[in-house]
Amino acid sequence: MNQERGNKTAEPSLEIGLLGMKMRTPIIMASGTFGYAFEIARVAEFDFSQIGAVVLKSVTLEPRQGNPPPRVAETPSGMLNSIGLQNPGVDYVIRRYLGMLKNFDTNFIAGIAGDAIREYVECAGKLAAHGDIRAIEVNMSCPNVKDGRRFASDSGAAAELIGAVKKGCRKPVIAKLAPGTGDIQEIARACIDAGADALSVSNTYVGMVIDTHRRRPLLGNDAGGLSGPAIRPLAVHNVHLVYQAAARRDVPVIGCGGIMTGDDAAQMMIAGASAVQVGTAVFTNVHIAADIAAGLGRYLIAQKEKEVSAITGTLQLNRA
Amino acid sequence: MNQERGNKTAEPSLEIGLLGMKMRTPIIMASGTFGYAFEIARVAEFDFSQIGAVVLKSVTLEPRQGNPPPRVAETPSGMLNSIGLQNPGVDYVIRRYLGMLKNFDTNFIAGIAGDAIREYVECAGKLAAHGDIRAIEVNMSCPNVKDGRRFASDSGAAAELIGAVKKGCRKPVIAKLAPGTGDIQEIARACIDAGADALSVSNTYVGMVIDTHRRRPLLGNDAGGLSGPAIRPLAVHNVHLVYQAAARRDVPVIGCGGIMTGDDAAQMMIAGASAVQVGTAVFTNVHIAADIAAGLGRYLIAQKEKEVSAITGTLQLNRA
Amino acid sequence: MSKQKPAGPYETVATVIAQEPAGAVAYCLTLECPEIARSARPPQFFTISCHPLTGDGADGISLDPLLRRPLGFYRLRPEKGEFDAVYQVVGRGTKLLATLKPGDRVRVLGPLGKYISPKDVNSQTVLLAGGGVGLPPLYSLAETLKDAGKEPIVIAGARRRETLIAPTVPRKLKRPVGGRREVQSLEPFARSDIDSVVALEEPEDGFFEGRITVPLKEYLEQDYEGGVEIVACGPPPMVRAIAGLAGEKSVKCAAIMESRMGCGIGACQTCAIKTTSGYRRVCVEGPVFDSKEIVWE
Amino acid sequence: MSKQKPAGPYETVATVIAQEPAGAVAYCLTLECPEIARSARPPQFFTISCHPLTGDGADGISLDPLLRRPLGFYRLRPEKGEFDAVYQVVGRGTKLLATLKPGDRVRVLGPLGKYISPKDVNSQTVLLAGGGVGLPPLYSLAETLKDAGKEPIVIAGARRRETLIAPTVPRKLKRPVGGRREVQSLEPFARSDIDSVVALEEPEDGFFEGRITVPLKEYLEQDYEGGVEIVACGPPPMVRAIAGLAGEKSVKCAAIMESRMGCGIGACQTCAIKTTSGYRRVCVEGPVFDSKEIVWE
Ligand SMILES: Cc1cc2nc3c(=O)[nH]c(=O)nc-3n(C[C@H](O)[C@H](O)[C@H](O)COP(=O)(O)OP(=O)(O)OC[C@H]3O[C@@H](n4cnc5c(N)ncnc54)[C@H](O)[C@@H]3O)c2cc1C
Ligand SMILES: Cc1cc2nc3c(=O)[nH]c(=O)nc-3n(C[C@H](O)[C@H](O)[C@H](O)COP(=O)(O)OP(=O)(O)OC[C@H]3O[C@@H](n4cnc5c(N)ncnc54)[C@H](O)[C@@H]3O)c2cc1C
Ligand SMILES: Cc1cc2nc3c(=O)[nH]c(=O)nc-3n(C[C@H](O)[C@H](O)[C@H](O)COP(=O)(O)O)c2cc1C
Ligand SMILES: Cc1cc2nc3c(=O)[nH]c(=O)nc-3n(C[C@H](O)[C@H](O)[C@H](O)COP(=O)(O)O)c2cc1C
Ligand code: FES
Ligand code: FES
Repeated sequence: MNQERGNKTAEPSLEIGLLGMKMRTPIIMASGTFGYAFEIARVAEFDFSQIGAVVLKSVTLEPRQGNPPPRVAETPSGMLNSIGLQNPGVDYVIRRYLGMLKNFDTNFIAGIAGDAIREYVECAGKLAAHGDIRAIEVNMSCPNVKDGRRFASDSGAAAELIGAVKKGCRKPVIAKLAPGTGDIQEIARACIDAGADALSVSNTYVGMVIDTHRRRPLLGNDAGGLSGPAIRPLAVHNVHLVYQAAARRDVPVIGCGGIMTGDDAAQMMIAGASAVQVGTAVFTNVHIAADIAAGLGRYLIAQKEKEVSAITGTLQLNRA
Repeated sequence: MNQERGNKTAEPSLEIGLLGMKMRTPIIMASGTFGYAFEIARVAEFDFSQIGAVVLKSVTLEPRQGNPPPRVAETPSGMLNSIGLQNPGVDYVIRRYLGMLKNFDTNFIAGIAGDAIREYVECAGKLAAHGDIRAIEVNMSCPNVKDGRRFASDSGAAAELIGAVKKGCRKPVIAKLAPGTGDIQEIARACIDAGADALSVSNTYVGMVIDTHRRRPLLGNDAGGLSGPAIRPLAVHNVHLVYQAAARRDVPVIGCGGIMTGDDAAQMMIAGASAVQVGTAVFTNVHIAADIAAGLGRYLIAQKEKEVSAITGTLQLNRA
Repeated sequence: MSKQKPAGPYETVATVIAQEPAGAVAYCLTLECPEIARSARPPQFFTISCHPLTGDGADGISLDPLLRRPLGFYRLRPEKGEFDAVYQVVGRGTKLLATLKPGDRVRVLGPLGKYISPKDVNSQTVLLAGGGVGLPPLYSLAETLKDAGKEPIVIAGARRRETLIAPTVPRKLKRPVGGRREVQSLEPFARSDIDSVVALEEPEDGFFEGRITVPLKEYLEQDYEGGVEIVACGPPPMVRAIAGLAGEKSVKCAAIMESRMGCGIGACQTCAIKTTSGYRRVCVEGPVFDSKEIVWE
Repeated sequence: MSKQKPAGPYETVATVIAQEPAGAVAYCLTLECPEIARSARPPQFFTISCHPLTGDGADGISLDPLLRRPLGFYRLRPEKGEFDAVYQVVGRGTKLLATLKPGDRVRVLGPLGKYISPKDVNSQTVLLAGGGVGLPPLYSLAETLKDAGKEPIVIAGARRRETLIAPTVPRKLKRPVGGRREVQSLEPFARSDIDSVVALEEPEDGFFEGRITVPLKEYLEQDYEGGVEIVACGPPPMVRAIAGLAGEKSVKCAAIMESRMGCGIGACQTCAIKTTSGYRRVCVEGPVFDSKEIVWE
């Protein structure tokens, strides 16, 4: 089969292996912007074939009603969100949503969040037990809940959390880091030491938009997380930093932040990402994964590369 | 005089007092984007009347040649720069440039940078001795020089630096903080304790753009500092955080990051800034200060405020 | 129309056919997009990219502003594969929409949200009350109701005649109200032989004086054999006032709600508004809500 | 022209008068901007905002891309207060420029940088060598030199005839070169009765074959009574090749350099390029440099 394909066409392969998953592309839909997959799958002729995996919206042990609206503020080339982890709780999600996943031909990663380590662990255990969940992504850094950034800003707390989740679950664990909260390389190393199987870099950046007319923050929750192309240069830099820490340990990095095009995805991979996550861009085009995959494919042809994985971490510094 | 003006017109006043300077507007031209003032003053009919003050490009004790080009990479709604503090050194600047300042009707603040505390102190002493320099802004955070962020990321180092500069110079000292390097409130408090007379919040955010064709960073120096509207929501949030730490101590905050319009300036001031700095926006319009001032004036009229200083720190949180 | 459940929403590229001023403050945009034109049912909506796409690819030239804007349907022409949307310029996105010209291509997602199916409307008479850019979606809704044998009556409110989205014409009302038989009516509705009255805050001949609740009250004091209910669409304070009056009179009222959106399709929880049963998504559970369920803030 | 030093650069708003394709790969933009049209001297340049300004104010609608783009002057019409600039679509900014239409207003800053004053040119003959969008600025420069009594000769290089920025016409050279008297010449220069020859990498009748250095070498082998020097403008590798040849032949060569810019006016040190005397700003010390001083990387 594989050989046949290899002979038939000179098209480069976008396929990668990640955490035991076989992914048709390195493109992962980011947590929180793709719901539980069925919402967007309703779009006519929606096609999962260019989506390597989906991270489901972060789930908590108990239902959460989320933050008061407005929950979005547009910013130059980006947006702030303050959803506040609204979700119906892990049991409901498993009972009502996960059953649908088998209809969609891709890999699924569960996203989890919480306040206490115990919540994370219990949540991870329940989700990991589901046959269609291939890995657990630990959202260590939600800017929209009280104390939400603690696990991502203190390497001790980070290690404790990841270690606990890892112990309580038999599927691969991805630590999703947060930016702007101290030395990201140190946190990355702590997560790796604690057993993280991969690192997602990264979540949103905390920001605020003020409605000058009312002299109040535009968001109901005052501050929110900045995402979209505005943060791309920051995210690329952080991916590169974390890759320097993680590559030596053979832990894959998943790059995330502002990816809209194949070139953006290539930047992330060259900086060190084995795969990329796409969030906000879905709001501009639900079929964005296919466009990004096509762009990546064209890029590989131009670079005469046969495999997308060949570009990971190939950045050459000018000042090296 | 003042009374007469007060009677003649219902126009709100943009005048503020800051560090002993009387400023016609709260708009300060940020360091590094306005050179040593004479370059932009060459523009026909250039008008300083809407500029409250100018921070001159950061000066170092010895001349610096700066970083290899390219030194700018455009990013979505922003730009990275990696100038690397190119400047002819403090003695040359004093001898050749500062003499021209008296031709320009505004206040001047000297920006200083360095590697060792001794350099900063010596530089500050020389500049502060100049009659046309009203204050010293300490760039604690240049992302474009080796170890450039150390002073801004470690509250002990920050305090040591500011304390030393303060001791060595008889003019007010402004500490210019850097974002994304730990707990900005803690650094702010350390600077205040060490004697900072004001805080500028903040400098650029470290980022990277990769030229995928060559698989190299686009910037000659690999990484650079992100500025422009892309960072505005992050800067507004940081200004608000620092204001919470500084207001109690009566230390004014100067807001900086992505300001393009009067509304942007108002956001910063409502968040807690006594004055604002405008950098990248100058590249889109050298007369931008006049536009921002006009916008601020219209805003004050709409808000029925008589004095621009009345809006500083008036943010009401939704979740308070 | 077929009885099939409308197919899922479409993510596609539409072509601008025309763009014309609509009244003094708005624009009417005509898009060619057969998938959406054929499947949309009022008061569903769609989202549209602010920047036209570039010739060669799917991506726009500029990344700012980033998000798509939600708009309702004014007129649907399924047979031609076209539809019209009327919008007001309020911020940067709509300012950019106003620069679109025939031939430009835009990214659209729709139809989105719930629609009002005439067969689920129990009353024979439906008072469609609204203002501003809330009126155009009421037009396609009125047509649908009329086609299904219902009696739609439109009640509009505006500050001045000039701020109305459509011109007015004198019309003899089929169902006189408040002692008035001949009033100024909205031209598009009149052309479809649908009654409409307008309340202006600055009084003028042929118009009701005051807020929209003034004529609405008059209508609610009449008798309707087949029953009456309300659909409200317009600026939030107006919708709230209408809902309040409906509550007082115990008349059923559907409120068409607005909210800032991310995905538009139920995936992100961005568009939540507060209801008596918790946060609900305008893009999926709405835009139509029973006004009794809205927790006004 | 007056002998006064040109006034400082102007920051102002220009109006788009026209926009036409220039060859197969470029556009010619005509701007009305009397201040700049009257004070600009080749090969100075100006910077232009990518987005047109909105009707009501000074700010554009979109903040992306943010920076202005530097462009050279093709034709200056000081008496009409207009000038033309020719540009190639290479990225997002120039893509946006290509959407400008007559009546649009854009923010401009200029004229910027140093110019070549004919009286500082010691040689009687000046070989203006370049390619791509480097040719249009050489046009205004050639006119200036000719007006001052110098002999400008243009040498162009391109891959194919189709990638030239201007059409060619047969012309009898005033000063035959390499045994050729009649060649294909660039139409705008021919119209101004200025000699030009073109080298194409894909051979064709009436053209030199090969890189631009092929005809340049021929020219440099001739004798020039009043002396000869070179001005090079075009893609960096071409400028470098020209500079290299000039160095070999010990002919003075002015290289017009490009660099990414921030302010365009000397304040930010963004546009630095490496020279034998350290980093130099293209926007102030340039865009014209003595090619001997450039440290090519
Ligand atoms: C279901 C629905 C249907 C709508 N139908 C119409 C219509 O037919 N005609 C019309 O003129 N307007 C309609 N609106 C409102 C329209 O979407 C906003 O006026 C528009 O998004 C404003 O964009 P802007 O960029 O000009 O404003 P900005 O203030 O610059 O927008 C900033 C952000 O806020 C969002 N936003 C601002 N105002 C609103 C609002 N009132 N509702 C939702 N999002 C908003 C924008 O989409 C954008 O993301 C509808 C809104 C919804 C939710
Ligand atoms: C003094 C000078 C005169 C010029 N004259 C002309 C001219 O007459 N006609 C013409 O077509 N081009 C000219 N150029 C080049 C022109 O400025 C670039 O092609 C243009 O800026 C590309 O913008 P973009 O957004 O399409 O490309 P992008 O790659 O999207 O631009 C990204 C950023 O890089 C900058 N940039 C990219 N390429 C160049 C370049 N070659 N030089 C400088 N900055 C660049 C852009 O300005 C922008 O800030 C000149 C450049 C300089 C410095
Ligand atoms: C509306 C919205 C909701 C999000 N919710 C979550 C979430 O529940 N869990 C999580 O880990 N990340 C969440 N994120 C962050 C994204 O997964 C992603 O890390 C971030 O948006 C940066 O990527 P982008 O620029 O491609 O959007 C959310 C982002 C957005 C915009
Ligand atoms: C080209 C460039 C050069 C800069 N040089 C300096 C500098 O020398 N010293 C300094 O303190 N800040 C420097 N900055 C940072 C600005 O002063 C300002 O803090 C930052 O750009 C954020 O503001 P903005 O978004 O308005 O540009 C520079 C910024 C730019 C864009
Ligand atoms: S906008 Fe995403 S759920 Fe409604
Ligand atoms: S572009 Fe700012 S110095 Fe040249």
